[in-house]
Amino acid sequence: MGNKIYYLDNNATTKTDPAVLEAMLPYFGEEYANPSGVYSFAQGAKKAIDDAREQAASFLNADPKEIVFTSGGTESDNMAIKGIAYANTDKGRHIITSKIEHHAILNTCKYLEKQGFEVTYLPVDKYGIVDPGELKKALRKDTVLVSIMYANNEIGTIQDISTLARVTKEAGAYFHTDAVQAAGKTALDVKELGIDMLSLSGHKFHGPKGTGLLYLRKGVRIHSFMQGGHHEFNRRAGTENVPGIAGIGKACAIAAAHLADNNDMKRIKALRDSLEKGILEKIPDVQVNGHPGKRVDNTLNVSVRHIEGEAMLIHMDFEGICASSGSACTSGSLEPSHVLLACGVDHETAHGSIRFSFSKYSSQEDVDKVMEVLPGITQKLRSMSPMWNERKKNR
Amino acid sequence: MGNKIYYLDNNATTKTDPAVLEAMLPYFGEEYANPSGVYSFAQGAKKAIDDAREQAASFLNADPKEIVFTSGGTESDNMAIKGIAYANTDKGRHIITSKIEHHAILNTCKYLEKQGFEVTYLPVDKYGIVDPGELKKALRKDTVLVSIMYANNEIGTIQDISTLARVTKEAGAYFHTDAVQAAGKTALDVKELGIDMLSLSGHKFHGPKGTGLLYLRKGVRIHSFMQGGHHEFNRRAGTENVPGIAGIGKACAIAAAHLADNNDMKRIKALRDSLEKGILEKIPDVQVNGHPGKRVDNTLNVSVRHIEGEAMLIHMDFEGICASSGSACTSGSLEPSHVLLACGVDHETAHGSIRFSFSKYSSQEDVDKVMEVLPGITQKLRSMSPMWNERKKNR
Amino acid sequence: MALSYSPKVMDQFKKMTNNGRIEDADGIGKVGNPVCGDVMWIYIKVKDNIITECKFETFGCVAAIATSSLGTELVIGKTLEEALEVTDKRIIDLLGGLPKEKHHCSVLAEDGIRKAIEDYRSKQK
Amino acid sequence: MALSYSPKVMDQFKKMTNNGRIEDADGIGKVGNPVCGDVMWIYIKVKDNIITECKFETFGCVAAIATSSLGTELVIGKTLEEALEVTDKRIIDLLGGLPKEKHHCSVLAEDGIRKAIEDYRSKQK
Ligand SMILES: Cc1ncc(COP(=O)(O)O)c(C=O)c1O
Ligand SMILES: Cc1ncc(COP(=O)(O)O)c(C=O)c1O
Ligand code: FES
Ligand code: FES
Repeated sequence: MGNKIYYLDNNATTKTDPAVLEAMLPYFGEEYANPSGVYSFAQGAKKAIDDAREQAASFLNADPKEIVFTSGGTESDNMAIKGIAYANTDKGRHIITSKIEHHAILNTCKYLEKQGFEVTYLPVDKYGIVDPGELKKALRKDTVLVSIMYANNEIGTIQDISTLARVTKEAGAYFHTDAVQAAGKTALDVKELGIDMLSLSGHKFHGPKGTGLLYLRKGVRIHSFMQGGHHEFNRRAGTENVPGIAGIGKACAIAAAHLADNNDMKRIKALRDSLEKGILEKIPDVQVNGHPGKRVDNTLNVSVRHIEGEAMLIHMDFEGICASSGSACTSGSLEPSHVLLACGVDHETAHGSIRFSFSKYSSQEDVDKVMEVLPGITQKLRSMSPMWNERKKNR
Repeated sequence: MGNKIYYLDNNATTKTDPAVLEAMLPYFGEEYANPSGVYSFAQGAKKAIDDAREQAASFLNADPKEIVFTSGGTESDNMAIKGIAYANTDKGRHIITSKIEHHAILNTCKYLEKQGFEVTYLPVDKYGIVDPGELKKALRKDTVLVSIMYANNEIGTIQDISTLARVTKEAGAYFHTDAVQAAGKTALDVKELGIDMLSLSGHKFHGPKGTGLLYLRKGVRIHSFMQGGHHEFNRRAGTENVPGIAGIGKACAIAAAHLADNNDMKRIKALRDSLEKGILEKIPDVQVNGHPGKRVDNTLNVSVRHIEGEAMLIHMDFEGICASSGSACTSGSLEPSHVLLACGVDHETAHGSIRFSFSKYSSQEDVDKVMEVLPGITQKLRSMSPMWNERKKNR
Repeated sequence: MALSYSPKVMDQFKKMTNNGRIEDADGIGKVGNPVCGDVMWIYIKVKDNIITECKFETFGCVAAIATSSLGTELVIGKTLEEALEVTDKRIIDLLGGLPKEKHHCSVLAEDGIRKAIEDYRSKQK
Repeated sequence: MALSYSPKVMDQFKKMTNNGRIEDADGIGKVGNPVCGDVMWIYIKVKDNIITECKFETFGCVAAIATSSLGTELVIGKTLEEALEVTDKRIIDLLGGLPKEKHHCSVLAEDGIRKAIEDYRSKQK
């Protein structure tokens, strides 16, 4: 690498906490046993998994037996959605989700549509909020599952999960939430939320990549997603990723402690807020996407009108800044972010959106760097944007 | 821990090679980026995956694009079996496998049976060998897939994969092999084998737990197993486990080099052979399971008649020896190893079987320790075995 | 994940008392089935309605051996009626619990003792 | 995984020549669509059938900007007939390749130049 990095893409992934790595190392080393072994040497690995299960359960206010370790958020989402869908075909084949879900949910639902299930994609308002009234209207007798994400990865908008869950339970369906982007950013209490299932991904809150978990409320039966050995109480086959599980467990424990550290949580929010303020002051014709208040404190999504996101990102990259965009151009597809479109943002504006996402490792320096270079970059790109120049002319 | 360990359970899992861990560490540390990032900081992670794909491809004599990284052998097996089954329903719904497959295959096939597929479970001879003639007879017009494991995890028996694959291809079906227990023990060349798919699991050959891969021959289309983002060329959704992928890549490279080290390969075989010889000499009424010659060089499965496996294992554990058994009692179920039963071993004998499996980290000391304690243990347990005592009386 | 035994089970398995055969037993109880991996033979010597000696032969797992061994310990010195009150539940409790999948092994000990007593009684008639 | 640009694309994007507007252009080519995230306007000045000046305005990605910039470089000093031979394939080759998903951006440059020349010619009639 060499050059200094200003990392503001923590919704894409986070740096593994060194203490998490520390917690994993023994299981790559002396404690390498397969936890299925009958010998005492396997006890260390077994205990690591038990401990991690306790840590994860306590992070979510769940029972340890309600935690299933997986290989990531995507697997947890697939397991939950397909698990309920296939286990309840006698009741019905209708699923409800929202238009702004992550592809791990959306594409799983689209897949199920091809398998004969029916899916309702609830709209959101301009802030990205799902209306519990809309959900109520959409619920049917044959609805088996409602899955609404806790916090959106692109715009940070937080849903009123406990109300959505209550409405769902009243209608007799199961409720799942993809909380991948909420973990470590806001306290999660599955009992208070009144939900049946919740997905987490380790690497989004300073845990290891390739780890995730599904909270599966006691008594909720799901169809098994992967067949094989009797691991994870028969709920997830495959030799346990002992170091990974130890890692995500530790990440849960660290996140719980960090959430209790009011000062640092406030510091992160202040950084985000100061970047938001700076951009709005220094760059004309910018809009902030997502809900102003009901939004995770680490996320800022702005649209810089009349220029395109990838070009901005790459110019920022020349300066060491890491961010991401809602422009389709970053992936080479034609449609920009489905989340921004669902919020009613027009295509051109959506193409000009960029996301900055903070973590406990972010600092004022990161904000300063963006404010140092972004105004110049937008000016430069706008100076060659036909739309910007037309617009100036027409004023 | 504290006490010295004599680890002879390398078919359950292996010690992560320190060089593998070394190769993973940067991606927990400074190179923590999500490879999907558009910024240069993501290049390190991207390159790690590219390099690992090369290493894996070269290990199997495949093309890098033919490698799909997964979370383990179980996922690879599920992806292959379901992937072909669901993608070829227009052709048929018949699958052929063997009676001695791992549960990751068997339970996936049983699952598919419930979904309306038909599965033929080929028998094996007393050595655990699948007869290509039997396969030929079982193949039908509507057979879409044949999956036969390369080497068995319990008895080590190696199948004649290239012949089985040829017979399968002649009948117009796809051929998959679960090579989880072959990797690192014998050279694997997918082109020479003429197969369509092959599963590996990282932790079985000194790579990290929670990693695996599927070789998917160019042109073979499978139904996606997990829906989400466009990772792994649209073949496996989910943020890439960068350190894990770097780890399994390195494990492939190390295994390739180790296979070329004839001396050490011979040393491992000699250790296994000397334990086999020792047991046969020192303990009466013992049988070796698996094929005498067509068997991976690291595996020894013996049945000590009239005593039960778990009791032997625990007595060995008191002495620090780690091994495993084919007795149902180790899992608390009633049926002993389906592999041994398929080989025609009677229930009682199957209950008395134990497996020793070696690796490059095994030494003469391990063999000596077993030979020091096992004869005494078997004597002690037999002295209180009603069947043994009856038998002696009747002689 | 593998089953886990309590320390008391391991202790009992390790120390193991009363294993072996009583050649001139007054009663023998044979239970279990080698197909399922467990066979237990319980031998008793009885004097004045009291079990003076008790031994076992067991083909089976750690739980089967530990429960046989503890079962024999428990009945020695007891009247036949008292001995019949040694239940598998009692044995499991004294062993600090058994994994659920292993409860069937403890039933063997109870059964074996009962059958040995029945055998003795039937010979008395 | 994200798309990767060749070093030449990045160089061209970084140095960027000929961006801006020619207020008294002899021909203007407007291509693309803001809905798809790419709009390119190409301006030319022509003298004696030779392109003496060429500039671009582009709303679009790195590839769109780099191909616009290189496209304008390539046509300056060329006759109109020569300029019409600047294909997207040529531009992509000179840039050391583009990710497949980005080929549509390079087509814009070819189209823009052609349209600018057509615009110039239509005005000459
Ligand atoms: C909201 C949300 N759900 C699910 C996922 C999938 O998680 P992973 O990529 O770790 O499988 C992500 C991140 O990629 C996410 O942001
Ligand atoms: C032959 C075979 N196939 C598949 C597997 C499954 O691999 P994993 O447990 O790593 O998912 C194993 C080992 O458990 C195995 O031995
Ligand atoms: S004897 Fe088989 S489980 Fe106890
Ligand atoms: S302008 Fe959108 S991909 Fe190039």
